[in-house]
Amino acid sequence: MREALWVIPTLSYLGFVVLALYGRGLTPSRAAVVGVGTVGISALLVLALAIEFMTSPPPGHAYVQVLWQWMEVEGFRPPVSLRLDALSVIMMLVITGVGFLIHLYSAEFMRGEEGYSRFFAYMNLFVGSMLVLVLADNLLLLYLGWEGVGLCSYLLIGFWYRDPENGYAARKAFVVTRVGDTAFAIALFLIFTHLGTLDIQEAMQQAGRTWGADSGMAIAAAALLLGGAVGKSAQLPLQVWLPDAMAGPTPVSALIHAATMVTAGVYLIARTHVLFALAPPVMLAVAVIGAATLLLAGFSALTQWDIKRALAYSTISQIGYMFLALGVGAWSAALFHFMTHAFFKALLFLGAGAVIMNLHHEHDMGKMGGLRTQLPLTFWTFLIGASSLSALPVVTAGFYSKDLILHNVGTSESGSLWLWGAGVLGAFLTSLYSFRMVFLTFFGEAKGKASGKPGPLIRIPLVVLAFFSLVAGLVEMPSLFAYAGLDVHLFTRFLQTTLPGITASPLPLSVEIGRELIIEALQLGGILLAYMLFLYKPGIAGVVARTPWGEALQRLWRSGWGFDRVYSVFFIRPFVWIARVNREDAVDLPYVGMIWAGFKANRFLSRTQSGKVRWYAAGIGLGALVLLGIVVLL
Amino acid sequence: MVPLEWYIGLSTVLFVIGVVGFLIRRNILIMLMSIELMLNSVNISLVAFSHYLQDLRGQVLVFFIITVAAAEAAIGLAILISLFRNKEAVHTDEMTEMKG
Amino acid sequence: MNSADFIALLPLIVPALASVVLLLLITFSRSHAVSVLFTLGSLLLSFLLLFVAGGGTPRRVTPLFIMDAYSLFFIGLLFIAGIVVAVMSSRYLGERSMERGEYYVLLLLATLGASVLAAGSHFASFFAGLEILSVSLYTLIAYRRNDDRGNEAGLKYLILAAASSSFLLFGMALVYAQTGSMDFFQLAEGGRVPDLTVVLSAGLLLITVGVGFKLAVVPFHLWTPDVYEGAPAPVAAFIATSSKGAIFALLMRYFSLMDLQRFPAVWYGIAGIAVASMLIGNLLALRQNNLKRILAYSSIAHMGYLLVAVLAGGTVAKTAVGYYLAAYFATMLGAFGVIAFLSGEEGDAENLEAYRGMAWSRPWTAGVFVAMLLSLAGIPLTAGFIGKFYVVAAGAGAALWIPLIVLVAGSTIGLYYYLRIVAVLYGRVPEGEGGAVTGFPGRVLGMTGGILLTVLTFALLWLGVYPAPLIRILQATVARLVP
Amino acid sequence: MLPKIFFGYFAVVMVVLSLLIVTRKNPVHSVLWMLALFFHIAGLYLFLNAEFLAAVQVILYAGAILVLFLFVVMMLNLKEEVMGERFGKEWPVGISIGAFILVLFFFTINKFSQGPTGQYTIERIKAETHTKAIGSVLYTEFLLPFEIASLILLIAIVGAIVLAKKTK
Repeated sequence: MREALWVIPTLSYLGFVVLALYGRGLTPSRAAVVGVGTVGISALLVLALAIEFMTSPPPGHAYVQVLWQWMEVEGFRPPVSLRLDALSVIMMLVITGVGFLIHLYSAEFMRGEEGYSRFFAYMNLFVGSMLVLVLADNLLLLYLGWEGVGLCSYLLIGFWYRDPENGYAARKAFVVTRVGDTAFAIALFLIFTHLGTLDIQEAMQQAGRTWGADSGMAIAAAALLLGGAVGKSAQLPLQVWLPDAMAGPTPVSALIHAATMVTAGVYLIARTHVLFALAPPVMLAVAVIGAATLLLAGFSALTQWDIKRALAYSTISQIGYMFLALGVGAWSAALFHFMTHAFFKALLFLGAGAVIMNLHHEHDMGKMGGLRTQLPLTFWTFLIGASSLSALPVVTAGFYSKDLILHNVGTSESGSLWLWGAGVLGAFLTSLYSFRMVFLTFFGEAKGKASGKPGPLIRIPLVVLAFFSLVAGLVEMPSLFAYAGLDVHLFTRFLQTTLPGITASPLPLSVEIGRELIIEALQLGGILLAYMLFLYKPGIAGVVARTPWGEALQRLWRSGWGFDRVYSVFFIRPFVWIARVNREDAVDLPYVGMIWAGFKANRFLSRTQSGKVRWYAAGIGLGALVLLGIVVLL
Repeated sequence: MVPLEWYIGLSTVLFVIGVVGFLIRRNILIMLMSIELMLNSVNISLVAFSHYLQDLRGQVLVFFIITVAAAEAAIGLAILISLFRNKEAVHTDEMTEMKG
Repeated sequence: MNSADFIALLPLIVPALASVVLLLLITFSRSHAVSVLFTLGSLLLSFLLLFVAGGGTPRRVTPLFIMDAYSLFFIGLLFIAGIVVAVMSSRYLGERSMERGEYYVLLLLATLGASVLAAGSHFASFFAGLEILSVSLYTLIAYRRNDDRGNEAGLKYLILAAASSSFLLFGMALVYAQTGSMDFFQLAEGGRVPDLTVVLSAGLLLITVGVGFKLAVVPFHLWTPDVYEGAPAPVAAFIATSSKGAIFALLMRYFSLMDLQRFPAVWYGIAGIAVASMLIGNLLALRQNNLKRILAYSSIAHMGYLLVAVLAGGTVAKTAVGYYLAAYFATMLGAFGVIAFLSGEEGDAENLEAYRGMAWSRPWTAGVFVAMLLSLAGIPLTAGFIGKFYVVAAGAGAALWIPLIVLVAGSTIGLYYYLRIVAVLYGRVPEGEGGAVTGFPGRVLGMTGGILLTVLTFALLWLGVYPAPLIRILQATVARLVP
Repeated sequence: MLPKIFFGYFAVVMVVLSLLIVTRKNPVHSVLWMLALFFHIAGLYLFLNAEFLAAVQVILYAGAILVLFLFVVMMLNLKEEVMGERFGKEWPVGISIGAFILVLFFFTINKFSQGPTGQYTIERIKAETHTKAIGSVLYTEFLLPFEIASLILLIAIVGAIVLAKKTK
């Protein structure tokens, strides 16, 4: 069964090839069958593999499938090999499982759009590349998948390419993540030149031996990798692209910009955790970046009116939690939150998509309201998603994962009370903005009329995801529950073979209970405050917002803390200014000059092709002359 | 005995005359003849080398060169006839249908 | 010659015999199908006989031929190219009213000539192989004899090839006079006397003139676009691949025997040729609108890239040359294959504008073409990339920085015109009445075309993604060339 | 001394004849001068003890190839040719290339030294007769290229017929 590992990404690529070549000739339903079917079969295969992996794990809890040696030139021999271990099993389960549900959803959601088969071709390409990314056993192949998902993200954000705005958004995403990718590429060169290998496991061992803990090289390499992760996962300071990326179709936002691709940075750090563990300053940076991002994005999410932008900021914030966990060495906790987040955030996006679709492409939450009765199924599932996002205790999956992160941050040796405090404040913000969305969209008076009801292909994914958003957390219980006899740690145990556990100092029971109570109080308080502000007495929010301070803050938060403006002032405008001043000279000139020279040379050389035999013969004569000249002169 | 260098000199002069004729004449027939001239100059040097090296392989090569010269002449003239039939041209200047 | 020699030579004897038999056959039956099948059969048989002949250790059959793993590899490559060209031609000729049987006789003999070059180890076999190849090509190029361009191309090729082989012969004569030998192995011995380098270098460089003409490297390249344009598309494919590949195999053997490093004048001469070819070949193609001419210019540049490996020398360079040639063969045959199968009675499908928007009307054909172009440009995951990578690795190993910089610059220029073709393929078709007819609406690839191009494309991708088997073969054959 | 005078005569006449060949306006004249040149070359071969090659030169070159040329010259309409310009516009370029090549050749040949000698001394060739000696080399060591040469002639026949045939 394990031998079929290579089939999983191949299937998606196959779907891409078929759709790209013959997509135009296929009817929409056939295109959908190809697009959804390949991912569906992949998902089943992954499930079978995962079950096999859990019941009879391979020796060493990892299985490496070397497909072939790509090339072999003097010491440089990158193999094309896939690695199946606990980490990649979790990643694959989420990618193909959630991916399949979103594909299913898209089959109905995108119906009637121009470029239906093109959409599925890109989506399949994305799934294939994402699978390569998580399965890759060496950094070169990982980089290939990394760039592949970046390309798909670009193509899909700009899917409705007729509107130039979407094109700009796509380009912004591409350029900003490129900054991170460059850091990643430099990291690859660094690792290859200093460690002599690109094989991940080997490089990790080598790093420990050659560089040692806290050495300059390890810090540099880890920092560069972090740069790549920050770009891809939209963390400070490269988070600005993700809200604009919502220009793409909603299933794209759900799959790429919430559930899978944006968490590639988390995966990368988890995969290279040995290297990060060697560089404590970088670890601290990861934690601080995570904490700062989760707070800033939380505030921004609070003030958004576009439902998708609000969700985007929430995504940034939740990935911030994952970074926070990584930063304190709680690798499994980050992965756990990644999994639950994939379920409830995909659910929220898909729910938002259903709302938007039935309201004639209305994104503004100010113009929604009262949809609770019109779209009951969407409402209930969205409510479940929002509850899970706000980590409603015990019954939602989000509770378990967020609780694990906060617990680890509070107890880890590299954690601190400050970080813990940031996380707790973030939890308060999370429930506040989550239920703001719920109340604005589904409660209050109806401002628009929903047209029709979502079909079965939309409803099934919503229900399934809602189910997982509730129960997926049960595999890992908080340590407090152990006192109640519920000592369930399936998730961390499973990952233990790949990711080491956290070194933590246990807290007294009273402190633990106290902290737990604070968290729960703040979370429930957030929901209550949302109820007060946005449903019970909407006037209060308005009054607060109209004070000069409130207005300024609101403007700051809504614009994502003005990062775009800052970048515009500090990077883009100077750049444009330099470009304008420099329009005719300096750096550009050699390039323009080269092109000009190329064309001139072409025009001149074309004249040598006069078609005249005598002239051609003169070329031979001249050549002989020059060659003999070399002999005589040397 | 005549020094071998003299033969090389003669052969070189004939070869260069052939090259010059090839480079300046417009008539394809004469260009073909210039090629024959170049080949013959090579033959002279090969026979002379063969003689002075007391080795017959140079002369065998001459034998092949003559064969090839005959074959090239035959095909060249056949193409020329075909071309003449289509275009009434024996000048290279008229063969510039293709260029650029 | 004994029976073992005879068996070793069988792969060369079979095509020679087959050409004569085919000539007799067409006096009885002028059926096109019979000629094609006979040609394919004999080439296939010869190919299979390589495995019989390859059983033993390197064997010299008279001083003229050496049948070792190196020559067997290249002969195999040439036979495959011959088969592909024959398949292409069968469709191409089938649609035109002209003599067909003779074409295959000439094709068989041209392939034989190329194979003789690959196995040659003596000036006599060098010259004989070269000429049997050239003389067949004269006729094949001018085969469309009612077409002015065909005649013109044939005559241009003949006149210039004959002149350049005079230079070659003069060079051989000088080397012979200096060393008293024509055998490559004895030459390598005789050439070790230090005082002889001046005249020997002159001789070697005059040989390079003749070889350079066949390889179409600057400044002996001027004929290339005209001949490619005037020749039938399958013949152009043959010139671009077999003719050049065979010469290259011989060149590599000859220069590694002579040890190029000992002749600085020759080394610098070839370096100059390589650099000039890489630059000028690519520059010439920049604004060209005739596909056959673009491919001609591109082939000039590719020969320049290959010469960099020759300059480097050594085991890696030999592997590089073998790999590059295999990749280049598959790519060029595929590109010309597309042109050949899209060509009709009215002329070859060489006008770039006629391809506009073909990706929308016939995605598969356009896809094949794009794959070929990407491989020519050396984009990763195609065979062309690995080939170029190997050449660069060989060059870097020998610290040839200037040629390598030019190689990179040339590849960058190359990217422009290859991608320009891709852009045309994916371009918007002009609409309305006034729009030109594009995408060859009436033409179909047919079974043969479809299968052939599919196989070539897969070979290309296979070599690009999974090059290890071929590299292993090369390390067991080409790289073991002595010394 | 006598051989040198003999060689001097041949050399001068051959150079003059070749100059005539490449400069005559009427191709028929060029062909005829070439005929004279080939006879002189044959004479030089005799002088170098290569009787068989001398005979081949006369029979094949003079007898076959030149007749073919003459035949084609006669077949084509040459009135226009006699009237037209005989050299291309760029003739000085061609002559300078030639001149430079000649100079470089002489520089090169200056460094010439003869290679090791083989086993066919003049006495041995005389004893065996040239025809027999060359035959024994041709049919042993060079048997395979000899066969190939025959194939080249076959190609020439096929090619010439295919190309020069009138279209039906």
